[in-house]
Amino acid sequence: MIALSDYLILAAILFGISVAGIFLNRKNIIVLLMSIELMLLAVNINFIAFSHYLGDIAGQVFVFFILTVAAAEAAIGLAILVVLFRNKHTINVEDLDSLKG
Amino acid sequence: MADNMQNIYLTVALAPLVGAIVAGLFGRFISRSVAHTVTIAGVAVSAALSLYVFKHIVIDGGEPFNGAVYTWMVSDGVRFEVGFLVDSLTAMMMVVVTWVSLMVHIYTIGYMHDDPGYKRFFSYISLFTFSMLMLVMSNNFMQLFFGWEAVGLVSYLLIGFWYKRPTAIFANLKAFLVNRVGDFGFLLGIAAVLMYFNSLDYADVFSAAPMMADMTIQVIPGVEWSLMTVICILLFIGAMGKSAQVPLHVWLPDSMEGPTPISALIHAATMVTAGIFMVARMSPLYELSTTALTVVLVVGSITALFMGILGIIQNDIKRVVAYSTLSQLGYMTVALGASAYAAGVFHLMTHAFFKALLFLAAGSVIIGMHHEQDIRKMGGIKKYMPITYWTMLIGSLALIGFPGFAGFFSKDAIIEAVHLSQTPGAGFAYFAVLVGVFITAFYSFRMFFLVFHGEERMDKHAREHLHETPWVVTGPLIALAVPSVVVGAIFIGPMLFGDFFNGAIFVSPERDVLGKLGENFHGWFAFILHGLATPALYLAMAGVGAAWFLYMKRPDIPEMIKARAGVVYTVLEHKYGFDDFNDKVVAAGSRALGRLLWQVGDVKLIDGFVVNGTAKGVGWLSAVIKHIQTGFLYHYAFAMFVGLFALIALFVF
Amino acid sequence: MSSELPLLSLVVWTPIIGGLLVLAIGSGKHVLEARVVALLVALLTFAISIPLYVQFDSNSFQMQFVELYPWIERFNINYHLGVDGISMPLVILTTFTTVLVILAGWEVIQYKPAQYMAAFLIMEGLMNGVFAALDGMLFYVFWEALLIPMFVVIGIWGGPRRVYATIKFFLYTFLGSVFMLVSLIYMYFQADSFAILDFHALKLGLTAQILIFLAFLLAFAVKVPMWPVHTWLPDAHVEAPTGGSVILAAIMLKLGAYGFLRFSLPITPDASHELDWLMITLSLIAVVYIGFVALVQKDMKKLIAYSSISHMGFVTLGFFIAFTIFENTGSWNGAAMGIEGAIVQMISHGFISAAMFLCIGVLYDRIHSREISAYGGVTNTMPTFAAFAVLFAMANAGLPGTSGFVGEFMVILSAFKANFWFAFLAALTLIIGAAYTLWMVKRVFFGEVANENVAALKDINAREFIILTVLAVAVLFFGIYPAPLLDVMSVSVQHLLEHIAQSKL
Amino acid sequence: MEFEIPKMSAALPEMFVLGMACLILVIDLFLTDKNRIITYLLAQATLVGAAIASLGYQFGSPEIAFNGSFIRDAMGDTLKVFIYLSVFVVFLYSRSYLQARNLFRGEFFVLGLFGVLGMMIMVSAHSLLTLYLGLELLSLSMYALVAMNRDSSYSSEAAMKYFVLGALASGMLLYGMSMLYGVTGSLELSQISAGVATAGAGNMVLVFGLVFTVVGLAFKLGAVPFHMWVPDVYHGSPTAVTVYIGSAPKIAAFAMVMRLLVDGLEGLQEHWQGMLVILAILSLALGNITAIAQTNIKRMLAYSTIAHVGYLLLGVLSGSDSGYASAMFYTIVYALMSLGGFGMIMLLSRTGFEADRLDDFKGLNERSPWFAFMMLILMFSMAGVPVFLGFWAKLSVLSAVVEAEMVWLAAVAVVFSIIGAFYYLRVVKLMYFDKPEDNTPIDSEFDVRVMLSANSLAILVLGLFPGALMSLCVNAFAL
Amino acid sequence: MNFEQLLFYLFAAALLGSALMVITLRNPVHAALSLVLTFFSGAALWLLLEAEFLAITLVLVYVGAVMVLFLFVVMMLDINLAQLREGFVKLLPVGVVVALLVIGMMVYVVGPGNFGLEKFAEPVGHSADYSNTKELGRVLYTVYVYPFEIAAVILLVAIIAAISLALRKRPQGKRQDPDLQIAVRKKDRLRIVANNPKGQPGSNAGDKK
Repeated sequence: MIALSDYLILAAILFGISVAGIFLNRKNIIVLLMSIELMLLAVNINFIAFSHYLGDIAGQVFVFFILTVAAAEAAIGLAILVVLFRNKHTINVEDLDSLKG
Repeated sequence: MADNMQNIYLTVALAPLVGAIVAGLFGRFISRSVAHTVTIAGVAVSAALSLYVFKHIVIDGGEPFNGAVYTWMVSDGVRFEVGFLVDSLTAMMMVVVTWVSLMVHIYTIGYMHDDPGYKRFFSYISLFTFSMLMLVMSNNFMQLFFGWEAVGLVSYLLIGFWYKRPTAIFANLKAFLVNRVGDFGFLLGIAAVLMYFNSLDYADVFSAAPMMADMTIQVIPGVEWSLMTVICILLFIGAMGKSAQVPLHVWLPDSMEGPTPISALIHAATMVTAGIFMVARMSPLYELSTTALTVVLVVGSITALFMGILGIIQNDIKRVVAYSTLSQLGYMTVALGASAYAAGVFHLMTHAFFKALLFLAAGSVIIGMHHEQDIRKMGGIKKYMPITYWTMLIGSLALIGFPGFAGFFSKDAIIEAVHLSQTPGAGFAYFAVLVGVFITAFYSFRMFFLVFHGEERMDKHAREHLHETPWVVTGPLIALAVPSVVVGAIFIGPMLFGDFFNGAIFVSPERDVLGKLGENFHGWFAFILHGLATPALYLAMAGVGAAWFLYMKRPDIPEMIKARAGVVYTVLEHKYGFDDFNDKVVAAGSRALGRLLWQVGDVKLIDGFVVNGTAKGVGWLSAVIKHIQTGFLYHYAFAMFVGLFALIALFVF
Repeated sequence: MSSELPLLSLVVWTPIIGGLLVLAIGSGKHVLEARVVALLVALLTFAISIPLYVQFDSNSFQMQFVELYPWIERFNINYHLGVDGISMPLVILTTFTTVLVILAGWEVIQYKPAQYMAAFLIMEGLMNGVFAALDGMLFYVFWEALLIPMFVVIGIWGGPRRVYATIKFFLYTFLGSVFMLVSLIYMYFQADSFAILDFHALKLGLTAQILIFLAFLLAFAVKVPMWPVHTWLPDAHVEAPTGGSVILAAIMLKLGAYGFLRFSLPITPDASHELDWLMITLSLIAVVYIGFVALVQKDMKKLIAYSSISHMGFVTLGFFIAFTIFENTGSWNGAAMGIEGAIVQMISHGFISAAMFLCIGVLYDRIHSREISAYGGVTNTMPTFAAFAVLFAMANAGLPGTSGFVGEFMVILSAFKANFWFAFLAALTLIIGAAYTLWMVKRVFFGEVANENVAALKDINAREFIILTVLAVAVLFFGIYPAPLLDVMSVSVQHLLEHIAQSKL
Repeated sequence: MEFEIPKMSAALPEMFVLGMACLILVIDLFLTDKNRIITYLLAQATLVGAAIASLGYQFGSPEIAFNGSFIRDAMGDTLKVFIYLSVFVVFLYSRSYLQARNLFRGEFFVLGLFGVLGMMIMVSAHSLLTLYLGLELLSLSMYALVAMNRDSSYSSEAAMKYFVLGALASGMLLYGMSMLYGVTGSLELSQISAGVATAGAGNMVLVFGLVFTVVGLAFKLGAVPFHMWVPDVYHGSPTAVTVYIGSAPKIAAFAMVMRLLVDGLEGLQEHWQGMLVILAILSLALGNITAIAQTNIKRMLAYSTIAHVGYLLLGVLSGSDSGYASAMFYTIVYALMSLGGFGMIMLLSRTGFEADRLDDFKGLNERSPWFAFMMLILMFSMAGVPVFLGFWAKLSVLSAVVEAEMVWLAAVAVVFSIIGAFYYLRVVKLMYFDKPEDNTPIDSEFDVRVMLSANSLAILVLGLFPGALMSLCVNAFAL
Repeated sequence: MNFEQLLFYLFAAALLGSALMVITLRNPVHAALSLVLTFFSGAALWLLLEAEFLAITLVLVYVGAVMVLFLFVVMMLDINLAQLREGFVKLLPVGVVVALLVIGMMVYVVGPGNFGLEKFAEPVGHSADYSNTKELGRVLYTVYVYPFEIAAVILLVAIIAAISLALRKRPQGKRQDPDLQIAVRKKDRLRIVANNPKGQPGSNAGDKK
């Protein structure tokens, strides 16, 4: 028997990994974007698990929209990345420091 | 009749004010002669009416007047009024003030003839006359204080009349501030009166005073002081300032920086006697406190003796007279302390005439010498200025108490009264006034001989221009010389032993020294004869003789003494160190304290540390916090996680 | 008695609208027109304020000339104006002083004169608003809005360190008043109204009272200013143009003192009682400490600024000795004299400080220095001016016969009832005040002509003469006959005392 | 099938804006740069039309449509109108600014309108799902707008930061939503509210979800410590975009806070109140203090925004209708002031000159007394000095806090407002007391001048008569 | 351990392992491929939860589209891989601590205490003829029609944004312009040159001297 908590713990660990990814990665923005995708995956697992255990379809609907939005986000994120790269010729996170203070 | 009299009193007070305003505010539109005419006219009106009042009150025995002119304000149920109390004491003071003032006005025409501030000067002295009249005619403490300060103001203006002279403007500031110290006590005294009597009216206060005699207050917690003692001493502090009693005497010698008529009017005849007048006026209060009387007595005797001693070493003709004034004020104060108020006031009156005479005569000498005041550069002036010589001699004899002259009666009465007084400190006071007689005679005639007799020490140029002064100067001298001779004999009977001050001065029976003295009084001539048997006369003669011997016969001896008595001489030279103390400790100390409070308290602590410190602190904090915004994405993300953790930690667990 | 016209609204809004008009006129080249209009507006406002005195019923402690219209209904805030015997003289003082300030800046201000005049007119309206407001929030609005024109005036027309001074001024006073805002809001929820008179009737516990009192204290103490929150004043005064200094000293400082009377005492009588030792201590420190500080100033304006602080110490002393009097004597007898004396001192200080600053302004306009050492022997070249200056200096030193005496006299008399030492320390000002004032007079006016600048001085012109004469007359009039002033306030003060004698606990 | 035809009319404004945005998108394709002005005019017309649609619709009690996804109530309508107004002003200010920088493109207006749509959806959201989608619609539009100036490395850096952090915040918000869903079993706010009541306020998971939700909200508002994007994005964006970000989205964010915390989670008030207290104090402190050290006025205003958010939160956290009304009032007032402030920067800027340094304001009173005065009004209003509108906003939130018996919090808030006053004053100081660095005449377009003057004067006039606007906000919560 | 549990732990392990690889691998291409694996594992888990449609969508949309986009960008941008992972080891401990902290907190809340089997029993599985897709589809176009429209707008915005940001008109680039192609006229293209060897002037309109 798989408990709901198992899924939630799994999602939690995944969330933690994505947090570590965001924090650890100081060089590559793309990995940052990927970490965010991981975070969304964790959320999605939550929703689907809840949906399953509650017997309510709404959670799955939410996941459906999250996937849609995530795709759109990815598109815009990458577009910005491209623009950034054209301007600064780098996607190194540490080089994104001209705005500060 | 009362209405009519009130108008007269108002006229007496206001006539000089009108003169002052005309000469002062409209001075630029009128000529010199108009200025002096107007002011003299004003004072003359006052003088004439004063005589009428004197006649009305004293001679005709009219009812004393006590009424308000207008209500100054009403606060908290207390009426503050401007009004007059005219009784025999006031009437006498009015006559003295207005007549001396009138003389000085006339004299000024000559003395200030060449001065650019001619009109201003007339304005000031008329204003002074007004203020002084307001002071003496007052029927309440507030107005008394009003006049008190007003005469101080005019004194300030007149001492600094020659405002270009550094010494003059130093002296006037000093005079004002020292007087303010006195006023400080005086004001507290008034406050105490108001607190306990809930009125500032003399009549109310005096009638309620006996009921307050046993009341005590705690000025310092746990220590009970008699209320009357506190009030009287506080008021006397005011008198010490105005009447130049030790240690608030320091301003008077310096005030000689003012023009000589002022020295005569303000710093000899009238203003400085305000303190004496005030204590006499407050006799119903002082009589309730033996302690206060002792203080008065001791302070007066110290002043009388030690200020006289300083007169010996002065070389400035006016300063000699000034120290003699100090000393004589001491005599008056001693009289007050001995409860012989009438004697004090009597001496006040005689002193007003002869001291004004002395000052004006000294002024005459100064005019003749073209504003040279050092007696070491004079000598043998007698033949050049005979009128001045004779009037000065009359003044000096009156001063030293030569029998028959005005000063003799008043001074002897004081000495006798002190002799009889049982007030603690009277023994010391008696010693002081007796020694004072010798000293007075010594320095007076030292000056007299050095100025008028002996070899002519002035330079050739001065000698060529030396001649008698014009009539406007000598006239007042003669006019003042007459009362300096006769006034004592005339008034000693009624003033000291009669009912002249009936009701105006209160003396409790057990302290009534004059009453005791009066038992042996048999007219003025008998008083002279009695005087011949007292040590005072012989001390005075000894003083004259010593002066003659040391300065005419053997001028080398004073030099020798000067060389030998180094320490004593130095002490005298420094006037016992009062000035040094004031300059170096009080004034410099205040400035140092001010600088400390300013630079350390305000600038460093409050402004530097708290205010700007906070501003700087915030600025610094801002600059530091600014660096939290590193620009690095992962720091931003980190901040979010930290926030998340913190919220979870705080609210979930 | 009330007039048909909304007099209070008129004294508030006439100058504000007039100021805007001046601003509009003066934006082009019509500088003279702007000046004339400014003067006319100021005179008109003064004229409008006269009926306030004439029609005032001094036998009533009620608010008079009341206007009441709803303003912000959500918070029950009303446009509520009215004056009693305490505030009415201050309104007239304001309208009077503004006329002088406009005149004083007539030809002296060459840089953007229309803006200058407009700022002062607007300030006048706002100050009248503060004195007339009977709604707490309306009061606060006027109170705070005042900061803006003053900030601008000091900052634009001020001296070399004007920026420091004006920002210090603004932040200091802002700091003070925001806490007042919080307590006003707090009381609003207790009383369900912002009406000051409702606040007066509000029952409050002791802790609440003390906190409210402290909040108000900060606001008012900064404005008065009391030691130790006074350090903005010397800076502001020194840097402000003459008119700014005059308004600051003559009126702005009174706002704080007025606040104590209108808010602190009646709203929190028990806290006032509880903390009167603090107030008295601070007041006495102001009198003595600041007096010594004034003694060593080298800058004339700073000296007078410190002297203002010292004199305002008398005002706060007069307010807060009432409770000690009651404790010592068992009756409130004498307390009214303290409060009345303090109010008289406020008015009188308005005239005297205005006059002193105008005198310094006269010198500054000619030599452009405020250093005492830059002068000496001014009497030689400016005798008429020197006469005025000495008169005002004497008034500043509290000489009887001038208005400066009356208030100090009354406060000292009253303080004596409370405690001998209060009176003793307060009376020290007789000596210290005379010392710093006259020492300055000596160094500036007396002596030989100090330098060729002084030698080249011209005596005052007709405009300056008129200004100084008007002030001199005022100073002397109230010194010789203060009764008219006391008559209008005595009933109101008595009522105030009766009110604070009732504990709210 | 229990399907019912949704009541479309309630969502008429949204449909109108969507339709117009699409239409403009198409029309813009056929326009050359010369007559691009048509896009601008159409966009403005859309906003006006939406306002008419919003104002013209009469309804009694709140209407819920689209199976619980959508709500139309007084608060929503009021906020929407102010969103239209703000964006209208933004477009007006931006036109010449964009033209001068060769950025006058259709996308700006189209994305702007889509952003408006996103805000409208947020304002009218009645389920977690619509709320999230509205938020994302707004966010995506803004990411794109920030990066709009493709040749600026500042812009793209700002966009990147905004994007990454925004996505992160979305992730957190979603995680929170998933928890709320897990406990209450619904996405609809009213059912969540009921679910919270059933589960009880002590439910640990609910609070856990609440924390994540609050973090998401705090990010959107820019509350410390989730504020880090604000200064960089404000600074890096073209000023036209900054003014967009700085005004209307704050209104939407406020609506989102209201929907989530009040409509959905009012049962957890005891918990979120504490969280908001912390966020508010931190925002007040950091915003005000850090603003002092800024030399760039856009950055300074960004920090000032953070501080203002602190005040806004004070209103919300007081947890009463009057508190919400105060917060709403504050938000609207802030949006107006922010529009004016950034508008002034655009007014002073010209080709090749951004006027975004504080020093660029030096001596403005010499150059243009009128606009210096306008800026003075704005600055004093932001500082909260009477009689300007900003004061009443502060008064409202402070009174809400005092009413909630947190006087100490009000005291803390006013202390920071003193620090805040300092940097606003500094702007006034620069304008009035310093000499100008350059004396180039201000050559902005007529409409911008008029609008800016109107904007500032509104702050003055509404400050004199704030009653109407206040009661508007109160009425929004009256039902 | 039954089969379902086996599958769960298997895929869970794959999910976490590949997720770890995403954040640790040096090469972004490898990381992207690891992410693909993560999504696959996730999809498998979703199947266990009877969310078939979403599982398929995840694979199709994410693996098929989004990850390809990622890879495309990674390849397109000329990134210097060598310097991209510097300093990673140094930061690792901090990262691990942060991650463990997050995980610890979350696990405490979402662990068996709140969401164990006692609280949430495993629901009975749906019958075989249950169509998750149909169920979703039914609500998507009815109950959730409003969000659905919004999602459409979001995608539109994404398109606009992506185009307006990434599309760049190069002035020197060569491209077709259909408008111009259609609008072309004969005389633009064709010039009739009169062959006049005598060289009579004026007969040649397009002649440039």
